[in-house]
Amino acid sequence: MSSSKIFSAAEACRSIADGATVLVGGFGQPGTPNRLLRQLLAQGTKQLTLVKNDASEPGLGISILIEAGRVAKLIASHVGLNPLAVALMHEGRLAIEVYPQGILAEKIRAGGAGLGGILTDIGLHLDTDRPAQLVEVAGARYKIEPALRGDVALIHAARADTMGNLVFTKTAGNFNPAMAMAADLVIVETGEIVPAGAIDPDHVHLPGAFVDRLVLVEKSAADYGVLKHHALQA
Amino acid sequence: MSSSKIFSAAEACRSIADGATVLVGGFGQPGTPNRLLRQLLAQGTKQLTLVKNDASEPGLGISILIEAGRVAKLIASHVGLNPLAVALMHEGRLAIEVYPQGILAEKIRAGGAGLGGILTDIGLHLDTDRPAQLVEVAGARYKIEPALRGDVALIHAARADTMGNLVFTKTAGNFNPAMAMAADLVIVETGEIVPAGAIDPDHVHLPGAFVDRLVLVEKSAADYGVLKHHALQA
Amino acid sequence: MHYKHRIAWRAAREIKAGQIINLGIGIPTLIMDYLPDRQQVFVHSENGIWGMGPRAAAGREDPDLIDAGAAYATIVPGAAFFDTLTSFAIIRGGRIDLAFLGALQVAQNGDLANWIIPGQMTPGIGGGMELAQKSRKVIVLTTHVTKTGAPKIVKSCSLPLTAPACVAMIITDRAVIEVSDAGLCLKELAEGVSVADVVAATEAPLLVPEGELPRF
Amino acid sequence: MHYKHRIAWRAAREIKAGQIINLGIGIPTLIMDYLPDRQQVFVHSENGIWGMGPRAAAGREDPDLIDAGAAYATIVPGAAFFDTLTSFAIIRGGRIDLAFLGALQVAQNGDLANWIIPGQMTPGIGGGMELAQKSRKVIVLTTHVTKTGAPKIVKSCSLPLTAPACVAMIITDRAVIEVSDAGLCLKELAEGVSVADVVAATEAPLLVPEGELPRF
Repeated sequence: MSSSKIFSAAEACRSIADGATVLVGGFGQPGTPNRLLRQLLAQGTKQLTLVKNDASEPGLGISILIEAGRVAKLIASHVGLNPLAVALMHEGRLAIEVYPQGILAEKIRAGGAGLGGILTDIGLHLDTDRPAQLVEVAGARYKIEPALRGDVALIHAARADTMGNLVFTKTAGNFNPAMAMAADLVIVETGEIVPAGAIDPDHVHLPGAFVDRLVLVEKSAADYGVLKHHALQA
Repeated sequence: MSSSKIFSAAEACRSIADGATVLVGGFGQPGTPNRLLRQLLAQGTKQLTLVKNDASEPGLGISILIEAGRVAKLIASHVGLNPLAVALMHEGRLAIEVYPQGILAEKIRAGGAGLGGILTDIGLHLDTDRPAQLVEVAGARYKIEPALRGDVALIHAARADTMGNLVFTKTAGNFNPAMAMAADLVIVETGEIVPAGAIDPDHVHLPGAFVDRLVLVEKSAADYGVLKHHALQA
Repeated sequence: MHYKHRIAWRAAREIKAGQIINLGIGIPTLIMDYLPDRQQVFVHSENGIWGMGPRAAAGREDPDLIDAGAAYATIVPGAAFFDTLTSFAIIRGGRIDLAFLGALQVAQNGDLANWIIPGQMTPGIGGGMELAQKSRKVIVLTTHVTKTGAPKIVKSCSLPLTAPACVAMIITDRAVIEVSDAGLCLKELAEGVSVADVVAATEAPLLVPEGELPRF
Repeated sequence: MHYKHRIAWRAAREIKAGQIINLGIGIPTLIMDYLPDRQQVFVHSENGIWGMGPRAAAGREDPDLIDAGAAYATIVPGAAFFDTLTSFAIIRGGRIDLAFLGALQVAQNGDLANWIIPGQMTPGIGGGMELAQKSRKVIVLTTHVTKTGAPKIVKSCSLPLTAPACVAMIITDRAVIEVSDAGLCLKELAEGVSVADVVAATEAPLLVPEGELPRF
């Protein structure tokens, strides 16, 4: 906890090194830290391992980094909405590792909560390229899923106070709370920063104890607006 | 989810059988479902395994069941504030199993989240009567802590809506959210039940999907008021 | 009625008052239009909603409120929002009464394959594996055969499984089939379809009860 | 000043602006009265507070707001409440900069024993084990010897450990001692206490620097 947590996007992201493992919030566009991702693109950071639920859609979210060849590896739950990412994968230019969605979230949470991992029976029937470590507990078989942490987490919150307490909204929470617990450096973009005490302490979704840097962003229509192709036609 | 979740204390607790494992919310008195515990006392339920952070204090919380000889085993994190429980333990009339506080919470959460357990390095140095199952993951040693579920969870919430969505307050949340995920039958006492839609969906601490029965309670001063011995003297 | 809507309409009749349901991508999302009583059925969406309503009307979209397929959504009174961790705790904790999922293949023992065609379609797993394995009841909604006419209801899945022995019922454009300990049991026929049509389009053996079958 | 308050006052001087601290039961709770700048130090309480304030004034208690020792508490502006899971994720995730804990014994390598005297005192573990093992820095606040005069700073703990090699500093009613790779190093003396007094009351060997030691 530094005496002021408020940074510009450039200041906040400057220390993100090539080759870093970066946890990125968001499920589709809601909760995706688009402004911080554009900063990574602008500053040229490369050889990244990104962890995000999905591969975003072309031109949006983490796809701007994937398209620019900055991503060596993507750890996700599905990439179906991004044909560019799938094509790069088939060309061998993007490594993709997929997990069941809730198990990916649990691996990240375990990292954040200082656990070594979790035991799960999901996907026990699968042969994957990842050799699974199996254990038997109370007569049942489980797969060990090791904890997953990032060097950095890029988070989008609806609102923050100056202490770094965060509030998420609607379906824009998704992976953000888990990821904000699980990185050495936690950078949060938000459209609104209010004074300490302005958020009811019972309404805080993630305490500022986890948050290192806050970036106030203007939410552009292109990155944060309604995507017409997912809307009903009038 | 039944069509109405609202029950009297007697109706809600009637199906709790002798020998049941019961998860009980609360850290000290805040968040402790005192009214539901008094119902268990009144209806004579016995040979219980209780899981609570602490043993409560004499005359309060779960201590009323311990004192009446209804508790065969207590799984807790500490029992220091209850000399009656400690005495019963030394007399061999109450089995007590203790875990580090956060690990107890994680075991319960694992049960609620459909996991087999967690891996932790807390207390690796200890010899306890419980033989630990050890594993090595990514070069580090961890103890397997199996998931813990209850037949029943007794929960105290500050407010609920008719759908069972719960709001906790201040330090009265504590173990309640984890326990409300981790039992086959989840019974919640609360001082206030509001119509569906009256709680902002972003302010719900635990979704009603986990909640089976709601009991509206009057919060008596004796069970829910300020305990003078923990207050500063005027 | 388009066949997808007929499947969704028939599927909605399997929902009981008070149930928590999850609607997978594709045909299952259409069930929203046929819910028996919206006050009594709570729709879970794995991206963080309990109490999801219909799709948002044109011009009424909220960029922060989507369903698991990225379409703009709405909520009903009494809904709750939560993060991915809580959402999948609901699923893996066994609180989903009924999940409707799509399929690439279903086997006669209820094995489900719907997430990957190796070397061809690799969108990833998403939430389907956990829904298939942990929901109290899984109903598959699918076309009876593939676009090239190959049967999707098979003796044994050739594709990697989403979850083993998880499917309780299959509703297709041609039939309603129950998965029982004795095997697949033909329960209903779509209008204009004969028992022989269904048997011919199904690789797995079908138990066909005597007498006239109900139509849907 | 009572010795407990002197220990707490001295301990507070170890806190840096911007740190997240946790105050264990006993003497550590007294630090709250001596915090350098309340706006710049955030106190974590394992029962679910980040931003705890002083104890509640008489008549101003809230039955739902206690500290980890069950005393009625207050909060400062910018505080957050959360459940036990989140609270211990903060601890085990390494977000506590500085934890002040009590002790039954501390060994020369920093081993801490403070949770059990087998067959005698068995209150249980509470949150101490996780705080001791995972806080970035642990400072022990304790009387230098037991009520019967036995040393608490020992070569090797005879009591079961809370956590191995976790203590960085020991502040007692007689001295401030640092745990270093070379062993225990005497850094400061309480008013009216001599080096010889401290060495005599300490079972573990002490490194004593040349020259006058600071007083507190």
